[in-house]
Amino acid sequence: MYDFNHHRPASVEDAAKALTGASDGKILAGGQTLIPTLKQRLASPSDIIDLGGIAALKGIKEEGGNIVIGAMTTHATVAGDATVKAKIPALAALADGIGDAQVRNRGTIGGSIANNDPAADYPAGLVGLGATVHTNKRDIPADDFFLGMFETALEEDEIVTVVTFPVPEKAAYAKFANPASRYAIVGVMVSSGPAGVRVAVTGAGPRALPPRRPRGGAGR
Amino acid sequence: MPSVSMTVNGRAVTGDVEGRTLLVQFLRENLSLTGTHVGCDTSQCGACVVHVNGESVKSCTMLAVQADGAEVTTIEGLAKDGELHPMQEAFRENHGLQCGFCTPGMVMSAVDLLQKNPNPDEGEIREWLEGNICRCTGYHNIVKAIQTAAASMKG
Amino acid sequence: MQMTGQYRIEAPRETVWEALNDVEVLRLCIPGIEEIEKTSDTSFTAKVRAKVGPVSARFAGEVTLSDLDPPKGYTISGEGKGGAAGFAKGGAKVSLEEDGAATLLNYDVNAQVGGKLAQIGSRLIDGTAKKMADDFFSRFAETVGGAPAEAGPTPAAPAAAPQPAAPPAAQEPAPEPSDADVGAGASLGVWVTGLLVAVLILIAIFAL
Amino acid sequence: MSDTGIGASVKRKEDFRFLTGQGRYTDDINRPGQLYAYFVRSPHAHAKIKGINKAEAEKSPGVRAVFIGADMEADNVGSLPCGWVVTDRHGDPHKAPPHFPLARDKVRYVGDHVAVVIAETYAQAKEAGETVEVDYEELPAAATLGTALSSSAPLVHDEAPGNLCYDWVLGDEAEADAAFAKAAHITKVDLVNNRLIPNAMEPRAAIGEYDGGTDSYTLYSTSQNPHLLKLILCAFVLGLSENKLRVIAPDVGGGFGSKIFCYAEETVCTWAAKKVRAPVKWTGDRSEAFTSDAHGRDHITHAQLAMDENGKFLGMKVETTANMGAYLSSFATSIPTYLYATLLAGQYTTPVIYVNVKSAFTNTAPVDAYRGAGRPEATYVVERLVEVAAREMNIDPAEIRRRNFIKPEQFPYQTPVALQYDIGDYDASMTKALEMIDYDGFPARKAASEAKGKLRGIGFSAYIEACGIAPSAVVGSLGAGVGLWESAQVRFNATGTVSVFTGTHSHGQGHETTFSQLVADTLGLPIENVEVVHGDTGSIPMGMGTYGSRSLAVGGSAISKACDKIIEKSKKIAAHLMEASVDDVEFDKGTFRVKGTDKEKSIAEIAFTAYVPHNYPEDLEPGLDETAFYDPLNFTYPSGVHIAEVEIDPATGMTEIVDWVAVDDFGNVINPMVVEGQVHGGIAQGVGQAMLERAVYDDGGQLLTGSYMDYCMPRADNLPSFRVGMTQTACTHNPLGVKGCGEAGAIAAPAATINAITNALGILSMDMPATPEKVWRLANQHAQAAE
Repeated sequence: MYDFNHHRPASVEDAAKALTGASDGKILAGGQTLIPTLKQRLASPSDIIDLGGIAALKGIKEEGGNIVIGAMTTHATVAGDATVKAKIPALAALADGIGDAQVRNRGTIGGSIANNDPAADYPAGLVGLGATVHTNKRDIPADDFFLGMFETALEEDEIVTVVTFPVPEKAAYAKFANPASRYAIVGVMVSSGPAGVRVAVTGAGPRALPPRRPRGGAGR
Repeated sequence: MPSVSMTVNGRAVTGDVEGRTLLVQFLRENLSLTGTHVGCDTSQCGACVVHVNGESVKSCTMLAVQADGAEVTTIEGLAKDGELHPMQEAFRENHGLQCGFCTPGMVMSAVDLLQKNPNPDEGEIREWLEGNICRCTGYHNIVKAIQTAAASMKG
Repeated sequence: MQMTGQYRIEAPRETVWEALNDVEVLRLCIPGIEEIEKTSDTSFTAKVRAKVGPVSARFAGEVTLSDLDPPKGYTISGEGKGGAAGFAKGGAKVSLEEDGAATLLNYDVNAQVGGKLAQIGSRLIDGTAKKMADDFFSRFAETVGGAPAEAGPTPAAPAAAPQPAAPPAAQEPAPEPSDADVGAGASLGVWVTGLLVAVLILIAIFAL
Repeated sequence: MSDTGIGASVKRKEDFRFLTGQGRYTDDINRPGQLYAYFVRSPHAHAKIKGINKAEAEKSPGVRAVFIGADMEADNVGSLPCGWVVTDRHGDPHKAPPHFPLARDKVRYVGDHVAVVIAETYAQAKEAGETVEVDYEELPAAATLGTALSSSAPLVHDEAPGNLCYDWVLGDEAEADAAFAKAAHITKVDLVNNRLIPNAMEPRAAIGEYDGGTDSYTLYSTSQNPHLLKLILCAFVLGLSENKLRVIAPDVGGGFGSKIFCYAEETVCTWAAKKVRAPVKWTGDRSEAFTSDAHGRDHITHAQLAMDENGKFLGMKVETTANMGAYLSSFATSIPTYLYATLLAGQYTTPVIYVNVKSAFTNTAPVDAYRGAGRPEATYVVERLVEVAAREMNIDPAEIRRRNFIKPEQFPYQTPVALQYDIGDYDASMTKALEMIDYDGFPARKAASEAKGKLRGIGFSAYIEACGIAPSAVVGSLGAGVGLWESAQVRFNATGTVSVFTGTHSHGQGHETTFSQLVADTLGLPIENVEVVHGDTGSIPMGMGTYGSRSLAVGGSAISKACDKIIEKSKKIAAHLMEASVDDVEFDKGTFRVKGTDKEKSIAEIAFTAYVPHNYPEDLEPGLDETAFYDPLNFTYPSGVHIAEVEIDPATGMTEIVDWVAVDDFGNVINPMVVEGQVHGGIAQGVGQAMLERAVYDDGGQLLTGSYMDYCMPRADNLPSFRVGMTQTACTHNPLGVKGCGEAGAIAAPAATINAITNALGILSMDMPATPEKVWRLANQHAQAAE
């Protein structure tokens, strides 16, 4: 790993400031992708802005019929959360299938979606459930958030704060994991809820997307 | 150079580290706690699993600065007063280890499993161990050991 | 890996040909370009910063033009060293066809990655190479043709991956059928199979 | 049987330190003033080195030295040798191009060593390493085994025309042709034995140290055989006096063959320690392990079996191409020849066998022994052939095996491929395995699976192994450059405890326990009083190390012999102390008695007087410390039958191993718990090969499966619990009656797995690994064909 300046801001505002101030800053959320990349010396950011000290970014609540999940909430927390399990069990199941137990104890929803790995689970979860990504600047519907392979609508100094999920009538997530990496070879989230029937697929392309011809005539 | 303070195996420790210093490096190099091992560089093998604030994590995929202020338990901190933890004892009893290299991470991971699920069935144990690779045992006796520990920890 | 594609550029072939040889145009179009310098009529050196998700590697290398057949096309090839990341090299055969007042640009890209990137990132190489090629040619088409380019994908393999919703684009990175059994995205077959099965499972769940 | 004696499942003595984080692996060791080495490696599979500019690296912070091949050449450092000469079909030795620790003119695989940077911290060394500029002229690569021997393939070494290392035969082709001419049926199979990466969980590491005061070196290394490493380094590579190098292999985190060999890194660390006058430490990371540990397997084989109308085997012909990689690793040449072709008789009376093996150089990592080393490849050929033959002939797979088994009364049995099996009872293992799996109940289980929409299959593997790698005379006649005996020293301390020094090395096998059991049981001591010491050439007698399931059969026999010497010497002391004739002294369970009297002395008392010999006569030598060397008469031949039962979901191609029965004959067993553990681990590696693992290089020689992201290691949820049973025929030629058990599972499992999967799918063949995608395709192809 190349060395870097480490920042541990206490608020999102400070984090954004640190990010703007850095010549080549990088946000550290759970670090389960970023740290291995740094270890392999495949990136050399000047500054690491660690969101681990911002308590406001953690936690899950139900609000206005939505499930609201802080960006720094770990996969294990989502997987084990009673509210998520009751309201969107498919989302809990999705979180429970990411990586392995230790990765789930560190990896976060915000980190996962900001990274937007083409084989990650959460992007399909967000698109398939019609979620909204909230940042320090604006609200972005999931459909507009994931742009391409590792590309999101996030601007340079934009930080994901919260993700809100409308509660569907029913939903399910199924994935075929790569036997080695356990990333999704393909993962599909299907939901039926306030936004109609939604289908999203991860792994089978550069980003999570609805399939070209959703079966049974379902569409957005 | 950032300074970090944490409690490791019940002992308060402080050290100067670089931002890039991994938790596992801090444990092995600064604290000479060499029971935690490094077996891969892509966060999959689990030889480096320790507990941070009670939860199992891969200490090779966490910066030392991220553990600032945390309670860390390593394999060295599991046995109390020379008495093996029931999980360690169960591994010994069931021949759940051979070369011993993956063992510290395996044991720490297994302890976390029983914290979360005190009564796991074989399938749940095997699934939980997805983040720990053992090349020696074929996992058969590791699974048995965890079942034994679960039984003995229930009391 | 290999990939092909086609772009329709709203400009006459001569204009397109000149642009293909214009360092300034290339500077505008090569994704992540930091430096480019012409070293002869058919060669230049370049520094490119390739960013793929968390990976950010600088490649320095040389680009040469060969098989020049003005204004019908050329072969552009290059190799870049990326330090710890390894190396990348490849080439593209570019041919220009007149299509009324416009030009059809066909490309046939052959790319190879070596060292660390190949060793640990093989699941992402094809998609990345495809993306970078698309980025380049779509920017090029836009720069030269003025308007967003019109894509006419001619997939090397049946397009299995979902098509993107919005232009500009050639086809999405359809992963090449490859010899690797285990890499995510290693095999087209796995994707298609896996996708179908996952969809079937979900339909079954919903039918309950 | 006592609860710690021979035959008891004694809990392991080594476990306490491993379970409490007190194991001491090479990377846990730090030497005062140590520096760190980072290797600059080739990113190209094949390239000329036109120049290396190390000026910037040398100026980098913390850097003490940067060395390249020319620096080693200037010091007359030699080539890493291959210790086994294979003589080809024309009587010529194999092609042995040089393998320098740091490349000189060319690099020949991705990961090949180009330079070493030595700095005060590892980070400094690595950072400086990135500034070493190597000017490569890239060359086309011979990356795949399938094309390496073609006339158009690029040449890996000028010394090896056509990339051929050797073209070797065993058996008489004309006799084989004659047998085939008489056949009622001939079964043919084409097989690929997939290339594997050993992946011991502890990456290799080394610390080289030089003591200027005594002009001597110490090397800490993750070695399975420290003495052999010392010998090779001194005699062949570094030109040191053997008395000036001490090799210490402390706790080693698994080997599986990959840590037998003498590697560039440990060579460089040892050499460089004197150059920089400081200890030099290198710890490999997993990425380096993937590219530069010796890989395993990698064969392409066409095999044929001739049978009469009753399925009785008449002859076998096998043609194999084996991959050597870019350079010959320490024992590479012997694996696809003497450890492979000689096992092709299997458990059967096939009268004529003809084998042709061509070994090829390719621009890939060296290939050498990996768990089983040649024998899994042989078993895969034999047991796939037999299975396909059974299906083609419509004979039950158990029955066709029984018809051809060597019968107990035929031992010792001389095979047509040079081995003489001493003993076995193959039918007994088959019978027990069939009972355990409830073979009669299989049709009902299959029907039940079908009712759930699943395909169920059963697969057999009746393997034989030649292990306990020895004897010296035999391996010497076959070209080995070393003797393959083993040593042991049993040293009584004055207070009655015992230190046992063994030339074998334990890296997971539990020697500290098993050998203690053996000694405690033989000498009648509490097991706590026995300490086993291994891994330090400074304290143990010269020994050959651990591989080829040799430690107990050869090393344990040496210990047994040393114990016999101890007893013999003790009898003399006892006779003196009890004023009796030596012939009247009897030994039983730790006590010496004078026949017909009540006089007795414990062995501890004897030991005490041996070191406090206040009244010894002149002809009685003090001390109780005996060394023995043991060179066996033959290999040992463990055998067994493994049966796998699988269930396949044809909708997904997912295969679940629903049952696994292993019945092995390891002869006498010292510690059944340890033996079963070895079987479990072996099966897991065999199943890994059959279903998950495969090293893939692209056509340019880039390793695409270079991390755990792409190389699929077996994990707990890929495997079932195993059911292990045993039968026993005691080895006839070692004092313990033991055979080897370490490799059995890895040898048996691939064929059992593939036989079960192809059985479920109703097809004859498929290549490993049986990934869901492949299985899904075959399942659906089959379904379509059946419609």
